[in-house]
Amino acid sequence: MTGPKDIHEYLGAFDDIPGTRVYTAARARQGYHLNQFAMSLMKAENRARWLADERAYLDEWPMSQEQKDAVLARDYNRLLDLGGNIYFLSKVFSTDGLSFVQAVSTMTGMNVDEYKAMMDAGGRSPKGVRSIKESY
Amino acid sequence: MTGPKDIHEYLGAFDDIPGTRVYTAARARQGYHLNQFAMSLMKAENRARWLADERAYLDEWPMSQEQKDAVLARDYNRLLDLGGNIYFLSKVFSTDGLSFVQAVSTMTGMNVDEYKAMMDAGGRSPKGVRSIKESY
Amino acid sequence: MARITAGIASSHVPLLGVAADTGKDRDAYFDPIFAGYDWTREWIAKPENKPDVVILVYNDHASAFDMKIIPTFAIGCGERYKPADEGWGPRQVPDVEGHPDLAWHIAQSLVLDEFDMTIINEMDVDHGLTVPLTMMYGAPEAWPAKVIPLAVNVVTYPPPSGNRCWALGEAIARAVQSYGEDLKVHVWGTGGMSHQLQGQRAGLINAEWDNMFLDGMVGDTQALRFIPHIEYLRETGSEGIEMVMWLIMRGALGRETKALHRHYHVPCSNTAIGHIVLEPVDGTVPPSPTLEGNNGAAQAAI
Amino acid sequence: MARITAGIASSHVPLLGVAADTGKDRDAYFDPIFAGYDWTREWIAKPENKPDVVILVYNDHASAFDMKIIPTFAIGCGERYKPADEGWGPRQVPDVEGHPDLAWHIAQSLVLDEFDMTIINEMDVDHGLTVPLTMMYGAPEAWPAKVIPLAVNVVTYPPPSGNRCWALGEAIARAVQSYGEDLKVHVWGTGGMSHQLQGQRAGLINAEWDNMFLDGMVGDTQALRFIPHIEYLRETGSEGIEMVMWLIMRGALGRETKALHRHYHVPCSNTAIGHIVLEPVDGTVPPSPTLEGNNGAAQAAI
Ligand SMILES: [Fe+3]
Ligand SMILES: [Fe+3]
Repeated sequence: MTGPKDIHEYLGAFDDIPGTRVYTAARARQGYHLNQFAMSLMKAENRARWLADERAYLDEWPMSQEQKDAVLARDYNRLLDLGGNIYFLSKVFSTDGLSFVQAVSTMTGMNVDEYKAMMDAGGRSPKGVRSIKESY
Repeated sequence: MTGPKDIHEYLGAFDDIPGTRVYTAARARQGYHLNQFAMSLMKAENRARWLADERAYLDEWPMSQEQKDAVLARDYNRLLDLGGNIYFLSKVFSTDGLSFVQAVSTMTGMNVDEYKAMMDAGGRSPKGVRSIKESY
Repeated sequence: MARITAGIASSHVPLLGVAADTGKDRDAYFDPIFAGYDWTREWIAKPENKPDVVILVYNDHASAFDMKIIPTFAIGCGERYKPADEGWGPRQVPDVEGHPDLAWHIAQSLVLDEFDMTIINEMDVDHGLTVPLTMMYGAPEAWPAKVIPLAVNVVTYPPPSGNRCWALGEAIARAVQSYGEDLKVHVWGTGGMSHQLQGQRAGLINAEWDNMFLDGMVGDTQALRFIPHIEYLRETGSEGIEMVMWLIMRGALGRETKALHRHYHVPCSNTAIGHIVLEPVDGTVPPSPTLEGNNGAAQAAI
Repeated sequence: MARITAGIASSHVPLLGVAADTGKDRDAYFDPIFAGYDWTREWIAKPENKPDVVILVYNDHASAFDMKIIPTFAIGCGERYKPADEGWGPRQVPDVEGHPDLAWHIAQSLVLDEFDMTIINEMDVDHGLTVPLTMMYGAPEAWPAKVIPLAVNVVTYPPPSGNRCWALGEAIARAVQSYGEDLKVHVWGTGGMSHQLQGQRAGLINAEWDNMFLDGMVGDTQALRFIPHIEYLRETGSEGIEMVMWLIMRGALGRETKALHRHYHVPCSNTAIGHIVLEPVDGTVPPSPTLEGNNGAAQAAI
C-alpha cells in the first residue's frame, strides 16, 4: 500500500466514503455564494430580512436556481451536493430554530426520534460504511 | 559567527542599523491604531472627511496625543518612532498629493532637491551605515 | 522562563455551551458529560495547576472567517476577543482576554521556524473556543486565564497534516521556552472526537478508534502524527478530522506524557465527547532545523 | 501537463505605474527604465513564450490587508481581482483575471506539502501586482495572461526566511507539474531591488549587492536561499527585503537556470530597478518529503 502521490490521488479517495461529501475545492467553488449567503445570516438584521421574505433575500445572491430551491426546501443533502458546507448551512437551520441533531437527522432518512435513539445507543457504527469499494 | 538562536537575538540585531526602524511586533502594537487610521484614507469618503477637519477625524481613533500631533505635523520620523509603518503612512502623504520621493526626503534632513540629486547620482551609499557598532 | 505545564484535550460541541448557559448541565442527558469534567475543574482551580495563559487550539466554524479568506494556521495576537454571533445571538459569557506579548513572541518565533502563520489582531471567537473554557472553568465573572487563540482550518480540504500539526506543537514549545517572563502555559487541543454532521452517514461514532486515539496521546509514541486524513474520514466521520488539532497540543508537550485524567462519553448531540488531561514527563522537543540563520550553510553563505 | 517555462523578476515601484498611466514612460527620466523592458515585451509577445498563466509573487502594501490580518503566504483562488485604491484612486488598468482551477490545485497541493497557506477568494490587488503586468505587457485592453496572485508578508517582521521562500517555489513546481491541462506557466518574483523608504538612511542603494543577487539567480548555485534577513536590511535598505520574493520564483525554476535578459538601473523614485528573465535549464526540484501519507512511516502507522 502506498499513499497518495499528489492532490488527485488524495482527493480521489474521498469519493469512496458512503453517504459523505468532503468539502474540497471543487465543492467550495460550486457552493461559494450559497455558503456566503448562509454566512450572512450571522447578522441579526439579515436574519430579520431573510425571515420576512426568503425568496427576495435569496435573489440578492448569485446562486443557481437549484441552490435557491434547495435552500427554500431545506433539502440539506441536496445542498451538500450543490457545494454547501454544513457549518455554513448551520446558519440557516439555526435561524429556523433547529438544533444540529434536528437538522442533521433530516439527511439520514430517519425521523428525529429514530436518529436520537440511534445516538443514545452509541451512534452509527462505522462497520460497512468506511469504504464503498472495499465495503468494510 | 553564529546566527540568532531565537527571536530575541534575531530582533536585537535590528537596533544596530543606523537611521532605520524595522517594523517589528513591538512597533506594530504601538502603532496599531495609527496605522489603521492611515489605512482608512484608502476610501474616498474618508479622505474627504479627513481633509475637511483633520483634528476631528483623528479624534475618532484611539491614538496617543503624541501620535496625533505627529500626524498633524507630518513628522514622519517621529511617526516611525511611534509605531507607524511607511506603507500605511503613505496613505497620509498620498492624500496630501505628495510622491514617495517628496515624503521620504523629509526624513533625511535634506531638502527634496538635494535628495533627488543624491538619488540621481546613484543613491545613498551603504558605506558606514550598515552597522552602528561595527561602523562599516 | 515560561513553561508548558499541561495539555488538555476536549470536544467543543456547541450544545454544551447551550446546556451550561441554560442551566441544564446537570440534567439526566448532560450530567454524564459534565461529570467527567469535575476532576479537571477541581484540579485547574488549584494554584499550582492554574495556567496564566492558555494557547487554545480550535477551529472557526464559519464564524470569524468566511470563504473570502481561509488561513491554515491563524494566531490571535490581539488584546481581547468577543464571543461570536453564530446565528442565535452571541453566548453570554465573558470576553476572552488575550496575551498579546506572548502571542506575538510565539508568532514571530514560529515564522522564523518556517511556519507560515497568519497573524490576527481582531476577530470574534465561536463555540470552538468558548465551550472548552466553559467546560474547564464553569461560569466565572471573568475567565481565570489569558488566552491565545490558535485557529486551524479543518473545514476546507485539505486541513494541515497530522505531522504538520505535531511539528507546530514542537515549535510552539520552543517558542514558549524562549519567553523571558515566568508564566505557566497550557496548550489545549479541542474538537472531535468522532462525529459526522452531514449526509446519509451522519451520526457515525467509533468508540474503539477514539479510544485508540486517546491511548496514543499518552507516553512516548508518535504514531498518531502519521495518521492520514482519509483514515479520520473513514473511521471517525467527516468532522472527526478536528482531532488533528489535538496533535498540536500533544506535540507541544514533548517527548513523553502522562495522563492525569481521562473521560469518554457517547453521545452529546451528534458527537462522541473525549477529554484528557496530560502532563509532560519529558518535555524535550527537537531543536529547530530551520531557525533563520541558525545553521552552518546559512553562515557559510554570508 | 502544465509546465513552468520561465521566471521573471522585476521591481514594482508604484511610480512606474504612474509614468505608464500618464504617458511619461519615454521621457528622459523614465526611458532608461522602460527601455530595459523592451526586450521582454517583444519576447513575451511571441506565441512560444507567451504564458497562459502567471503565478505572480508580490506583496500587498497595506492595501488588501491591514493590521487586522497578516498572512505570511496568501494564494488567490478567485475569478478576478480589481486594482486597489491606494489613496489616489484605483489605477485605470484592466481587472486581473484569475485561474481558480490551477490556483486551487496549487493551494491544495501546497497544504499537503506542509505549507501553511492562506486561501483568498476575494481581494483587490495593488501596485505590487499591477505594475509588473504593465512593465511586461504595456497597456492592453485586457491582460494577455491569467494571473494567480501569491501575496507574501514582507512588511511586518519577520517575513518568511529566504530558505522557506525557495522551498515554496520548489513545492509550486511540483504542484504545477501534477496539473493535468497543458498550460505554459510563468512564475514572476517582484519587488526590490535595494531601497529604503524611511528614516535618516532613506535613499540607500547598493548596486554591488544587487548585482551579486542578480548573479545568484543564474546557474545552479543556491547561495541566495541562505541570506539572513539582517543582511538584506543592512546591505539593501529596509525595503530591500522584498527580494526574498524573487527566491520563490527562483526555487520554482529548479536545479539550474539560464538568464535570457538582464536589466539594472538607478534610480526610480527611491529605488534600484532590477529585472531578469530566466529559463529553466534543468527544472528538477526535490521530491516532497512531506506529502500526506506519502512516506513509509505514515503507511506503517495505518
Ligand atoms: Fe468543531
Ligand atoms: Fe513593494
